[in-house]
Amino acid sequence: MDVLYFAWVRERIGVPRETVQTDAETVLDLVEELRRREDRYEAAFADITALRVAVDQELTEFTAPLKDAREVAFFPPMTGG
Amino acid sequence: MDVLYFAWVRERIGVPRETVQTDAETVLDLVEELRRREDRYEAAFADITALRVAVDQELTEFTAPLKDAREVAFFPPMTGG
Amino acid sequence: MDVRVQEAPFDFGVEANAFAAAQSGMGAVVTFTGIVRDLPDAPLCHMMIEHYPGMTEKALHGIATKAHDRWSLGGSLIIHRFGRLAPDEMIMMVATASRHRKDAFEAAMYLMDYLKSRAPFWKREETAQGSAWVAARDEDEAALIDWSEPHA
Amino acid sequence: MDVRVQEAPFDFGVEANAFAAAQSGMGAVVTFTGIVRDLPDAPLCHMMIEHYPGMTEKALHGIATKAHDRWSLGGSLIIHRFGRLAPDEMIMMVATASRHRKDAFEAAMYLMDYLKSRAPFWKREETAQGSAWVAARDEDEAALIDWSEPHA
Repeated sequence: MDVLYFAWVRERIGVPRETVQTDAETVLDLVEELRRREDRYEAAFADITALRVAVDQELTEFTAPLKDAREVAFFPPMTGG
Repeated sequence: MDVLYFAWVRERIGVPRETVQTDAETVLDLVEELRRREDRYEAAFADITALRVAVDQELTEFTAPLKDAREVAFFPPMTGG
Repeated sequence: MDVRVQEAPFDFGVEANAFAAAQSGMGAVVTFTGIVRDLPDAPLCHMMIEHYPGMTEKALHGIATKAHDRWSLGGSLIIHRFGRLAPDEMIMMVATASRHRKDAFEAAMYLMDYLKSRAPFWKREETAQGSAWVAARDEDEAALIDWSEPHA
Repeated sequence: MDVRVQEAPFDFGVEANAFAAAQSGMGAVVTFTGIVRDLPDAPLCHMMIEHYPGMTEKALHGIATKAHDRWSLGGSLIIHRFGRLAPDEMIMMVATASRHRKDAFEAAMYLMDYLKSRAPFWKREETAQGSAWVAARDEDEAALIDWSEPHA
């Protein structure tokens, strides 16, 4: 699964995109799995209320299932316009 | 006193502007005075709820006094924009 | 606060760019432009716009002043034409600039609502079948009542 | 419905004129443009805008589609830049066209409110003192709740 990071999430994790081998069933499971890996993930995901997530380029909830997902993206609230 | 007419009020009365000698105390008095003059005024002022009035270039009510007024204008509801 | 009442056409894009460029520190610019629409039944030959010289400029300045009192605006522009206009020509435009989009949008809507029913312009549509004065719409008058009531 | 996500600058006035000219039978055109504002404390060197290629275009099309479902629109345009922008440069614009001004205004406000919090753009402001990501504002999120409630 491709995992993408944007804005300060990208800066904390240090890469814009990586491929992750995972059996996580939901977004939240994936977040917990990443947090256990390294401090930089822990720093990025410490407060998930400050984050948004998109699965296959659609905004969704952290409780969303990851079955068949090809691409998950994490980022702060958007500030376009 | 200068009396001005716009849009279909002007068309019914036949002139865009005229000078009127009057002692009318209010706009309504002036309207009644004009209506008694000729049919074309009666045709223009038959239904004053369909009209608007400005005294010295400020929108006002038909009950407004005419003391010291220099210019009175009658016209239909405005359709700018 | 820039108010222009003119017979000549204006270039919407050029005016919009010049207005935006003249702003300093304003992040939001809203424009509205009104265009002569063709008629559903008979093709429109042209539209004639009559106005009340002297009062028109005063009324538009008064409306703009009220908008500046009510919202935090960096600038505002009103251009309104009179005389003969062909279908698809631009009748008028307003522009507002503010630090925030909400103020710019609300002020532009306010300018339009007041301009529509309180500035002395009258439109007449001319077709091959004859000509008719455009009637004021009840909903335009109702829009003004909304602005006089306190908003949520 | 025209959506463009681009690094290159655009000419607001030229786009606004082209949009208005492309309309047929629409009497009302509303535009909004967002401009890079200087900062109150330290002068802004530039603004960097990051986005999510692929999702951005989808999200903007989705927002425009909802606006066309909700209001009677003859056309709509969204242009949004990404990359490095200098103070006073234009970040983005929207335009809407309708027969009536209320629809054009409401649809433009709706596009802006949704674009602001639902399209994947992130702004970073760079000054001589360093750089900082622009924080989302609670009132921008609150604006979306307003649209989901029935209006008077």
